[in-house]
Amino acid sequence: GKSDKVKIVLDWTPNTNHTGLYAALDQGYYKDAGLDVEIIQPNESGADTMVASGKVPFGISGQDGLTQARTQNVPVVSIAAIIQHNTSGFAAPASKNIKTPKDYEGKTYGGFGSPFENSVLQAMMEDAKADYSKLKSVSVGDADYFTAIKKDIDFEWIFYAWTGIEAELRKEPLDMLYLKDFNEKLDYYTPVLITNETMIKDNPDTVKAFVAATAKGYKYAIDHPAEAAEILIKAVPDINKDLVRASQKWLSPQYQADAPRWGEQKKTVWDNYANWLTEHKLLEKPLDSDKAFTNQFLPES
Amino acid sequence: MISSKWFKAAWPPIMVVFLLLVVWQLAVVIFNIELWILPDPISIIQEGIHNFRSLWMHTVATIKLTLIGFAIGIVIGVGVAWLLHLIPGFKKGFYPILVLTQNIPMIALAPLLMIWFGFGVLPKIIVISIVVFFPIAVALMDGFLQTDQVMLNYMKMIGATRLQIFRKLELPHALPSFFSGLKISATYAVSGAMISEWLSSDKGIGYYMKQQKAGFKTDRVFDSIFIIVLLSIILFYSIVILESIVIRWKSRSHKWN
Amino acid sequence: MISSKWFKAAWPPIMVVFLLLVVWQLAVVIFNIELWILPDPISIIQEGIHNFRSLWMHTVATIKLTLIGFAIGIVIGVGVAWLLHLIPGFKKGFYPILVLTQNIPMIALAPLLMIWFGFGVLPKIIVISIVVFFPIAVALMDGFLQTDQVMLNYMKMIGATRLQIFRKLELPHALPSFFSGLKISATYAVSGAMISEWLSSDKGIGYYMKQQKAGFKTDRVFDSIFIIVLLSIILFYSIVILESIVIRWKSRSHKWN
Amino acid sequence: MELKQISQTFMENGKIDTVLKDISLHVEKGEFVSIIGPSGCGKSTLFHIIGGLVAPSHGEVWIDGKEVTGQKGLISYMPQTHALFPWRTIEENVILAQEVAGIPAKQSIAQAREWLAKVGLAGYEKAYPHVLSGGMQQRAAFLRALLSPQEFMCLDEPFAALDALTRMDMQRWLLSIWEQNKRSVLFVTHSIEEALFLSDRIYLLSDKPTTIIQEIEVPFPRPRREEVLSEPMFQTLKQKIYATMKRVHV
Amino acid sequence: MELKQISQTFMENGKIDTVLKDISLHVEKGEFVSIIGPSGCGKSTLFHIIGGLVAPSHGEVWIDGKEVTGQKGLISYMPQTHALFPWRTIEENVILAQEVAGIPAKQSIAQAREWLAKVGLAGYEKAYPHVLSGGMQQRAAFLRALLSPQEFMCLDEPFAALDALTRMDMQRWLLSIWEQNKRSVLFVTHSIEEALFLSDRIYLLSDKPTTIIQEIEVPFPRPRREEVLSEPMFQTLKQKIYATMKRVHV
Ligand SMILES: Nc1ncnc2c1ncn2[C@@H]1O[C@H](COP(=O)(O)OP(=O)(O)OP(=O)(O)O)[C@@H](O)[C@H]1O
Ligand SMILES: Nc1ncnc2c1ncn2[C@@H]1O[C@H](COP(=O)(O)OP(=O)(O)OP(=O)(O)O)[C@@H](O)[C@H]1O
Ligand SMILES: [Mg+2]
Ligand SMILES: [Mg+2]
Repeated sequence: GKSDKVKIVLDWTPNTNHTGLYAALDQGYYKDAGLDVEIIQPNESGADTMVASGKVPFGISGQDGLTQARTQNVPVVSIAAIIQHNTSGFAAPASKNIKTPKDYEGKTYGGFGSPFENSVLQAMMEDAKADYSKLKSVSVGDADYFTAIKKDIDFEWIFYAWTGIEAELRKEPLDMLYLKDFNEKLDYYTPVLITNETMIKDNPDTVKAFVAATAKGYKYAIDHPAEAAEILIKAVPDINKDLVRASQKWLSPQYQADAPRWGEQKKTVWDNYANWLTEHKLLEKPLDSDKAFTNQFLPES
Repeated sequence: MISSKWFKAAWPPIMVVFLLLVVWQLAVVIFNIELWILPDPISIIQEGIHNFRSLWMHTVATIKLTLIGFAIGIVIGVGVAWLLHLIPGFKKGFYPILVLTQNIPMIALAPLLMIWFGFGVLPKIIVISIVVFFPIAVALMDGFLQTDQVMLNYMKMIGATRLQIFRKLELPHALPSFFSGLKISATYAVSGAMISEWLSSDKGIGYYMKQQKAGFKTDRVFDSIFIIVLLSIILFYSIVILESIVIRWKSRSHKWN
Repeated sequence: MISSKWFKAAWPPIMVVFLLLVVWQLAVVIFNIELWILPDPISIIQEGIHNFRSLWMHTVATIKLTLIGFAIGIVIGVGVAWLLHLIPGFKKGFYPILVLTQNIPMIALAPLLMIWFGFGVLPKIIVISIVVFFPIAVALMDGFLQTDQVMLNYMKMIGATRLQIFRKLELPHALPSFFSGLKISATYAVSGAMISEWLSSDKGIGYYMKQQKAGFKTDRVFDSIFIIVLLSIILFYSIVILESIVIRWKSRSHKWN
Repeated sequence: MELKQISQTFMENGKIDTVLKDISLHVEKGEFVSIIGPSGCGKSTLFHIIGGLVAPSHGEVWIDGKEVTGQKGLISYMPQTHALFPWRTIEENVILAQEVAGIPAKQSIAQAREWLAKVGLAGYEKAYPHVLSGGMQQRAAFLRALLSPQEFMCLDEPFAALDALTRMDMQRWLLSIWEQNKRSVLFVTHSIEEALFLSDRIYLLSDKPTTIIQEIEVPFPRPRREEVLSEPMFQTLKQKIYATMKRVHV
Repeated sequence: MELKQISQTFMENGKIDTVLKDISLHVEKGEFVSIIGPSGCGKSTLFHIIGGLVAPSHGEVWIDGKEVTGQKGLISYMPQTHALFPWRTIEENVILAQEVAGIPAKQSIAQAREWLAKVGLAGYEKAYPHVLSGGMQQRAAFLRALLSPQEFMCLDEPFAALDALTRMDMQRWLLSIWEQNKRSVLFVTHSIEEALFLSDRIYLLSDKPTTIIQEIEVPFPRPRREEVLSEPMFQTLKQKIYATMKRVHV
C-alpha cells in the first residue's frame, strides 16, 4: 500500500541509544505501520531546530535541551523517553581515587561547554560540604574522555552506556558518580523522542503510528540485545562493533527499567528538573511541563 | 624524459613527507604513545587497507562533492571579481558582503541552510562554494588592479572596449594572482567539503571521521585525515601543474646562481 | 576634508549593509518568521544592547586573542614565504607540508593540541596562526616569483646580495600580493579565533555563541554573529587602509571614463 | 586632425606644473607631420590627449571636422615604451590592434608574418617579447601601429632604439608605404634629419611651459629618396632648426 | 677589463641562435670605449656577460688582471630600459646602487639632489618614475649609474631617448666628469657622432653572428670640446665608419 514518508533526525552519530529505531526499520515495524522512515544524521546544531521548524517531523533530543527550548517558545514536544533514567555522570579513572564530590577539591574538571555543568558541580560539592572554589574547570571542546584524562584533566561528564563501556573494554576502570544518585531531581530523561506541535495537531495518527512502531523496535532491542546490536552494526557498517555489542548488552535493560511500559514519562521528572534549574537561576521562565511532553501516543502496553 | 622530469619535481616533497612519517613512527614507538591518543603511521595504514572498501566509498563521495563545489566556487569567484571590478561602485559597496560570507559561523548557518535548501546536495555545495570563491575573488580583484599602466593606456588609446581590455589585458595580467587565489582555495576546498558533510550526511570522509571519532577509533580518524590531506595535496598540485602549463611566457628563472 | 573623503568611501558599503538589514527586517515581518528560527535585526540589536556588558567582555577577549594570533600568523607567513623562497629546494620540499597544515580537521587537531600544549592560551594562538599564515605565505611566494625581470637583472648586475634583492626589490614588488594574502587572512582571523575558542575556553564570542545556542537564544546567537562579522570587517578594512597608505606609488586610477 | 588651444597642467608635489600651453596644430588628410621638442616638453602627453586618454585642462581635439576630445580608438598609436604584452608571441602582439578592431586573426596573422620578415624579425614570430633586443621590440611595436586599421597614425619616437642603418631602412620603408597609402601621420622624433627626411611639415616645441615656436614647411618633393639627405638645402634647414632650438634651450 | 673570445648562443624555438662569436675586446684603466653595432647584434647581451648575469657559452671575462667570469657587482651599469623602481622616488632610485654598496643614504641623498638639478630634474626629486617623461627617466637611470661606486661603467644607450640638445648637454657633461675622474667606460650607442665625440676607441660590431669588424682609435686630443664636431677629420671618420657599417649591413 501507500506509505507515508517520514524522517527522523538523530542527536549524535548513530549509537546504542538509537538501536530501537534501527530495529524497527530492520524488522519492518515501520513498514507495517504504513511509514517509510528515513534516519537522518544531525548537524552541529542538533535536532531541535530542525524538528521545530517542521523540516523533519521527528527527532532525538534530551529533556535538558527541550526544557531550554520550550522556555524559548520553540514548539517541540517530547513523545517518549528512550531511557528511563539518566545514565550520565561524572567519571574519573579509578587510579585517581575520586569517589565523592568531596574528592573534587583541588581537581580539574574537563567540561564540554554546557551552560549548566558548572552549576551541577557546584550544587554537588556544596551539598557534600566541599569547597567549590577549589575546583578548576576547563572546557575541553572536542576532546573525548580518554584523551582529556591523559593531560591535566581529572574527571569528565560521560554517558556510561557509551564511554563507560568503552573504558571497560579498554580495561581502564573508572569511578562513576551518576547524577541520579546524587540528586533525584537530576534524573531527567535523556535521550527522548521528539516531534513538533504542528504534527501533534495535524497528524496525530502518523505520530501515533510512529511511536508505536518505535516502541516495538525498542521492545525488540530489550528482548534481543545481541541481535539488536547486529542490526545496528549492519545498518551502520563503519561503527565500532565491539563497543556496540558491549554497550547494547548494558543498555537493553535500561530502556524500560522500572517503568510500566517503554517510553513512559512522568510529570514529576519534568517538574523536578525545571525546578532544580529555577532554584539555580538557570531557567529564565517557568516551564509548562504539560506542554513539554505527552504520553498520549504511547501504545497501551 | 617527461617522467624523469616529473620524478625530479616530485621527489623532494615525497622525501619530506616520508621523513615526517618515519619520525612520527619512531616517536610513537619510543615514547610508547597509546594507539587511541596518537596512532602510528603503520597502524593507520594497516587499518586503512583493512577497511579499504568502506573508506573508498566515502572518499569517492567526498571527491564528487569537492569537485562540484570547487568548480562552482571558481565560477562564482571569477564572476564576482569580474562584476566588482567592471561595474563602477560595486566594489566599494559589496566588498563587505564578501567578507561577511566568510564569517558567518557554520554552527549558525547550517540550520538555516537546511531549513531553506533541505537535506540534499544543494546546501553542501553552497557551503563549499562559499569557502572556495572568496580567495579567488580577492586575489583576482587585486590582480586586476595591478595591470601595467603603459599597456592599459595603450589599449585605451587604440579604442579597446571595457570588455576587450578585460579579456585581452587584465585577465592574462591577473593570471598569476588568479592561480595564487586558486591554490589557496584548492587547499580549502576539501576542508569545505568536510564542513559541508556535517550538514546531515550519511556518506563522505567527513561523516566517516565523525563517526569513528564518536566510536573512539583514533586510527580510523587518522585514516580520514590521511585521505583529506592526500586529496587536498592532489588538488593543490593539479593547480600548480595547470599553472605551469597556462603561464608559459614567464621568463623568470627560479634558479639562483 | 579628510572626514568627507572617508565619508565618501564609507557610505556605499554602509548603504548596502543597511539595505540588507532592512530587507531582512521586512522579510521576517512579512513571512512571520519565528524568533527562534531567524530573529529580525531590531530584536537582535535590542537584545545586544540589553546584554551589552556581557557581550563586551566576551568581545574584548576575542579581540585580544585574534590580534595576537593574527600578528603571530603574519610573522610566520612572511617567514615561511621568505625561507621557502630564499633557500633553494625548500619550496619544493615543504610546500605540501603547508597544504597539510590547512587540512588537518580541527576535530582531530584539537585534542592533540590540548595534549601537547595544555589548556592555556597557547593552543588557541596556534590555531589562529595556522589559519592566518597560509594565505599570506602563498600569496607572498607567488608575488616574489613575479618580480620584474629587468629590475632583477639590474640588481644582480650591480652586485646586490640575495638579501638586498629580497629587501629592496622582491619584497616591495610583492607588496600588492602580500596585501592580497593579508586581506584573505584577516577575513579568516576572526573565524579562526571562534574555532580556537571551541578548544577549552570560558570566554570569548565563540564560547558565548555556543552557550546561547545551547539555550536556544537565537537572538543572542545572532548578536555574536553580528560582532564576529563586525570585527572581521573592521580588521579587513584596517588592512585596506594600511594598503592604501603603504602602496602610494601606484599610478593606476580606479576610475573608468 | 586639429588641436585647438590645448593646455595641460599637472599637480606635482602640490605645485602646479604647466606642461602644454595653448598648443594649436593641425594635420591634413594624407599629410606627414613631425614634432620636435626637448625632453619632457610634453610630446607624449600631447599624444595622450589626441588619443583621448587624458582630458586636456583646456582646448579641443577635432578629427574629420568633428570634435572628438576624450574619444578613444580613432588613432593608430605607437607608444614611446613598446608596451608589448609579455604573454603574447611577437606575431600575436603585432595583430593586437587589428584584433581589437575586430579583424579576424587568420588574415591578420598571415599579413603580420609577411611584415615581420620585412622589419628583420623573421624567425621571431613565435618568440615572446622578453627574448628580443630593445631595437627588435621597438620594431615589433612599430609594426603593430602600422598594421592598425585607423587612418591617423601617431608614432612616438618609433626608431629611437635603432642603429643608424636599421633606422635608415625603417625610414625609407615607412616612407614608401606612406607614399602608397597616404595615411595621416603625426610623428615625434628627436632627430632633425629624420623629421626633414620624412615630413611635409615640422612643428618645433619649446621647453615647459610648452608652446609652438616654429612651424616649418619641408620643401622637398615627393617621392623622396635618400638623395635629399645630401642636398645643400637639407643641411641648411637642419642647421636652421638646430639654431632655433638652441636659441630657446636653457 | 678584458673579454677573451666570448661566444654566446641561445636556443630559440628549438633552433640554435649564435649571437656572439669569438668577441675579444679590452678597456684599459681610465679609457672610454664605445661599441656600435646593428640592432639585435648582442650588445646588451655582452653587458650581461660582463656583469656576470649570463654565463657565456664560451670565453672569459677579466677585470684588473683577475678572471671574473660570472662574478657580479664589479660594474656600475645603466640598462637599456631604465629599470627604475616604481615604488621609489627619483632620488631614492638614484641612490639605489650606492645603497646596495652600503653607502649611508644621508650623504648619497644630498649628492643625488645636487646632481639631479644638473641633469634638469630639479623639482622631481620626490616624484615617482611614472610621472616622468621617457627622456627624464633615462636621465635618472643614467645618474644612478654615474653615482655607483664601481670604477668600471657600462652604459647601454644612455641617451637614446633625448633630443639633440639635451643629449649634447649630457654628453658634454659626461665628458667633463669623466675627464676629471677617469673611470673606465664601456658605452653602447647608435650614434656614430656620439661615439666619436666621447671615446678613445670604438669597436664596430657586425650583424649576427656577431664579430668585431673594426677597432677605431679616435685621434682627437683631450680635453675635448664641442669644436671637434666641426673638424673635417671628424666628418671624415664619421663617413668612414658609416661606410664600413654599410658594407656589412644586409
Ligand atoms: N601623470 C603625470 N603626472 C604629473 N606629471 C606628468 C604626468 N605625466 C607627464 N607629466 C609631466 O609632463 C611633462 C611632459 O611629459 P611627456 O612625457 O609628455 O614628455 P615628452 O615630451 O614625451 O618627453 P620625452 O621626449 O622625454 O619623452 C613632464 O615634465 C612630466 O613630468
Ligand atoms: N633570453 C634570451 N633568449 C633567447 N634569445 C635572446 C635572449 N636574450 C637575447 N636574445 C637574442 O640575442 C640577440 C641579441 O640581443 P641583445 O639584446 O643583446 O641585442 P642588442 O645588440 O642590445 O640590440 P639593440 O641595439 O636592439 O638593443 C637578439 O637576437 C635576441 O633575440
Ligand atoms: Mg615622450
Ligand atoms: Mg640592447
